[in-house]
Amino acid sequence: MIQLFNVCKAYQRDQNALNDITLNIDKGEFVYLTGPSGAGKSTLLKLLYCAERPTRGQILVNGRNITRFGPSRIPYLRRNLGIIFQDFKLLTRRTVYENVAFPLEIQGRKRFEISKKVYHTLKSVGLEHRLNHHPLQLSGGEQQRVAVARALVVDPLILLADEPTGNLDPEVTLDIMELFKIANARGTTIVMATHDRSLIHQFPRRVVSLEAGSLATDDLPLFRGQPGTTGHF
Amino acid sequence: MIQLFNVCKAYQRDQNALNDITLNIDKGEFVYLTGPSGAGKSTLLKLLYCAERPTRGQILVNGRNITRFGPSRIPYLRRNLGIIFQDFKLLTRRTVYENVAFPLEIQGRKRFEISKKVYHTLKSVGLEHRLNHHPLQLSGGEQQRVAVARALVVDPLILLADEPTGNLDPEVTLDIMELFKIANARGTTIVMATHDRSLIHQFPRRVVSLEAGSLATDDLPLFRGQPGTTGHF
Amino acid sequence: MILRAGYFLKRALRNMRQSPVLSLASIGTVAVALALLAFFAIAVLNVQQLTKSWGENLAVVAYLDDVPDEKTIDGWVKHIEGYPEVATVTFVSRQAAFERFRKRLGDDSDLVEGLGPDILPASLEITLQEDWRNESALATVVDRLRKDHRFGDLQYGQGWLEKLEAFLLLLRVSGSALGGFLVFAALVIVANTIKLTLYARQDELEAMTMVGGTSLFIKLPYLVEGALQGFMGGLTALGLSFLVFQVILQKSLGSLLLITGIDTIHFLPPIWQGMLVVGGGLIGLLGSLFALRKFVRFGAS
Amino acid sequence: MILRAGYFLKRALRNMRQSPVLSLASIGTVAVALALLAFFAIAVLNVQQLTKSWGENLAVVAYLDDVPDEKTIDGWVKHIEGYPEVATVTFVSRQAAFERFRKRLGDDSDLVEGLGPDILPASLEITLQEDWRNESALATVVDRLRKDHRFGDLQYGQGWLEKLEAFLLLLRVSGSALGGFLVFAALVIVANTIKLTLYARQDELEAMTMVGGTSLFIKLPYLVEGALQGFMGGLTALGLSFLVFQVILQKSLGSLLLITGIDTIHFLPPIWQGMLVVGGGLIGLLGSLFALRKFVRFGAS
Ligand SMILES: Nc1ncnc2c1ncn2[C@@H]1O[C@H](COP(=O)(O)OP(=O)(O)OP(=O)(O)O)[C@@H](O)[C@H]1O
Ligand SMILES: Nc1ncnc2c1ncn2[C@@H]1O[C@H](COP(=O)(O)OP(=O)(O)OP(=O)(O)O)[C@@H](O)[C@H]1O
Ligand SMILES: [Mg+2]
Ligand SMILES: [Mg+2]
Repeated sequence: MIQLFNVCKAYQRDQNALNDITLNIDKGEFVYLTGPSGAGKSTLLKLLYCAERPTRGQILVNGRNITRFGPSRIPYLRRNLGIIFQDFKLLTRRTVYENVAFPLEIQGRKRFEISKKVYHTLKSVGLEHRLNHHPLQLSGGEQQRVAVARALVVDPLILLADEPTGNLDPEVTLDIMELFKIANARGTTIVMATHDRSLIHQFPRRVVSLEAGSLATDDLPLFRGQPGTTGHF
Repeated sequence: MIQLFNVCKAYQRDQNALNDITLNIDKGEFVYLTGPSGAGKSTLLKLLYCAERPTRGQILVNGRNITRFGPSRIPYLRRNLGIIFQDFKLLTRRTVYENVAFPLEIQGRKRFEISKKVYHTLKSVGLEHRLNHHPLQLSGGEQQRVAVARALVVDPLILLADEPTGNLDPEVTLDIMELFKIANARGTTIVMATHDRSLIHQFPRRVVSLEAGSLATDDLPLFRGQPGTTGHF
Repeated sequence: MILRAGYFLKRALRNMRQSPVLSLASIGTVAVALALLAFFAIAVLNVQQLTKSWGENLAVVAYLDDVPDEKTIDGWVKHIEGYPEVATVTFVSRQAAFERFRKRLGDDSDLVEGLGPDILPASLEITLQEDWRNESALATVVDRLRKDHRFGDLQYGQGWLEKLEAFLLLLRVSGSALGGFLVFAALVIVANTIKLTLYARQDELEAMTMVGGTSLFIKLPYLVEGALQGFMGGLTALGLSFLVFQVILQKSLGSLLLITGIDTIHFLPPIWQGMLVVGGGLIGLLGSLFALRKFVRFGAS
Repeated sequence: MILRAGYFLKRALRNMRQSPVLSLASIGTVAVALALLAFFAIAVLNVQQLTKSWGENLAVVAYLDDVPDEKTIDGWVKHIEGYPEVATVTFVSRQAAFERFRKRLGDDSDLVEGLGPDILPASLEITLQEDWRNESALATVVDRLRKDHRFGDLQYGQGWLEKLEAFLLLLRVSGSALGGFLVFAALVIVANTIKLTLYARQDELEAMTMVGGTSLFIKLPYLVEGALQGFMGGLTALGLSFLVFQVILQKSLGSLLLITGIDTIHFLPPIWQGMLVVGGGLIGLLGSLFALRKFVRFGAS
């Protein structure tokens, strides 16, 4: 589903934010992306949704080489993705309802279908009573949950989640993880960047860890504690 | 140092975000503020730095009743506070250095004094190599550390930190907590909103927890596990 | 896409309601810029009217050495009126010419006292049709008359006509230069204003590109919004200029205008009014289109 | 605070460098608005010049029934030149008057052929000083001359003067109305533009209030920035209008102007040039000041 071949990304000349990453994620996998602050997790995700271009290397998503996608093809790629941004990127002048409905409107879904799906998804993240609020009227955790709902509402092929639980208390975090597991069971491939080690302990899955832009470990849950190599496949 | 008397805050008519809070925090205390997402933690902090006004009740900070502070006195209150915002509120068009230097410039400090302090503080959060970057060129965790540095650089009387470690990996989180402890030892009163239970376990301090806008528990670390009453003092 | 026109219109209207400051700022700017244009147009229009009435005085005078009988004169008049360039032909008798001369002398009229009307010749005064009021048509008419031999003594204000033509050309050239600059200024200002409103919303535009919006889907509501704002600006400009026209030009300056010899001044004709409003919409649309190029980006730079 | 003027200036300059789009947009808008003002001022100035030269023709003519010797005439001239309202007094002999009359008749001049120069009287032509060129001053002078008995036959263009006065008043009133509206439009547009630039930066302004900036400390760089942008806009407008003046008005229209009788047209005098630039700065400053009221808030609503 997602393949990276010798991918490098340098924002500035001599500083590689990502360093020769080769990685393969199969359809239906659930992968944690960890590593210290500034290791390159968000950069890796940005490459996958074409917000940044790799300096070197090739990236295949769903069998397509997205490395040279232009502005006309990027939107159609992103429609197959559910993305939770580290800084949420909500539309501040629209209500919670409109924010979550937006990706469905883009796809041209019918009005009643949209309202049903949006309500259902907002309820699953516990925000059905905040429908008509604007994002800036919500608490940090509530905003994050709106971002989660917006990513999940489209039943994405791939879910890219950048620290989706950083602003959530442990109980709500568990609820969100349940949602991810349900989506995963339905076939959605999930890549989730997180710092939360207790979460990884509670829901053990494959863990890819970065360190200063390089792949450090790539552990399947069965072999936890035993460092694997980059090429686990 | 901080006293709240029967404070209520309602953003909308019939929904109290804070409900009859009475609380006393002494000089030099270190208080965790916890509670589920949307419980009112950020609201409570906002009242303390006058970004919101209480609907009812009185608030005293450093002996002054700030409930009716106007636009001419608020800046001088804020200069005595170090504030870490949940959404950082960095100046995106200024460099990391300028962001951290800004509160010192406001106070009219000398140029060489500013540069020394800023460099020292950025080094303590591990960002001395990012001096000339702009916030949007930083990772989420790096931005958060800039926000921490900006709050600490003024040696504040009170530190109000709203989930200051939400985007940080466990190692960096410990470094930041060390900085807080040092500031606390120097006399800074600290109120820190957090979801991170393992942090509270590692650095046990007084824990005030909110639930749906009301004070739920107020535990001193010595009596942990034994629910206290609102008036622990 | 056609079925969803309502969606984009609704979004545009909601956008405007949600940030009234931005909307009012750009509507106001368009209105002020277009009101300036309207005032300018009113001025040009009325000056043109004035110069047109000057042009009516443009004539050829054929002096008659001998005055034939009325029938002959009538024949000549008919003949000359048959020329394609000619509008009217008027016979001026010796008596009438002398009267006019005395009036022209004004306060000096006592100078011709005692002189008889026969010192001035009779004449035929020939005016040209509007389309033919220029130097070359005049020359044609004069040539033809001269060939006729009956009219030897022809007088026509060459120098004066040249001056009038130059003046009209000057008015037209400088008028369209200033007018063009005004249109350009309005366009720059409106495009700038809309660019700035989009600048204020660039986070929103970025967020929309990030969840899969196509360029067109994202841009359309802003294009509609720009066009609407331009349209409203145009309407406001029309109202404003009409108000100023009514209150200041017609009422307060009315008596002054009468004294200077301009009897009525006109407001913009309906077609121009329509163009002002439609033009406002167009400017708004183009302004948004231009500004959006810069702000809708899809990351991957 | 005084010692830190450099700080605010530096910040303002850095702000402008960091968001060139915003800066160029507002500088451009100010420039275009002020260039319009400048063109308008040039037009008004030159029309005023023209009407002034018309006004110079304003004169009283005292006809002399008998022509005395030169010494007496010199005495009279000196005497009348002593009147406070009078600018010049010129003696026109019979011969000169006749010559002029013949010229005035133009193509009709053959009509006076054979008549001697003695049909016209000699006269004293009296022009008024600039400040006194109005109906009442004229009446005063005429009255005084009339009491003198030596000058019975006085001629002065009452009706014409009235018309000229009305026309000048019309020009002045409509000119200052349009000019006032232009200044107002420039102010609205510039204030709007600056408001929009601040709108685009409201996150920044909020962040600054949150870490203890006083209202003044936060606003000053933006005020300086607004003033600088206005100033630069004013300079650009000056350059632009000078260019247009040189290339279009002087070169291309030069020959046309000569034909219509306007010999030279003038650019803005230095003081007005200064006012344009300083005015630009002031507009920018006021615009920022006005806009900042809305955007610098300290939370606690
Ligand atoms: N636009 C940019 N320009 C320059 N450098 C950048 C840019 N974005 C990121 N970086 C740098 O690239 C490195 C990796 O950033 P990235 O955001 O991928 O880290 P991360 O692993 O997501 O960290 P965090 O856990 O703190 O979010 C960081 O050192 C950061 O400073
Ligand atoms: N500006 C606002 N207008 C209306 N409601 C608001 C506003 N700000 C916050 N609220 C509501 O008040 C409640 C408390 O919000 P607050 O931000 O204090 O929560 P919190 O405890 O900080 O939560 P989190 O852990 O998610 O940050 C929430 O339900 C939120 O929706
Ligand atoms: Mg990140
Ligand atoms: Mg919060």
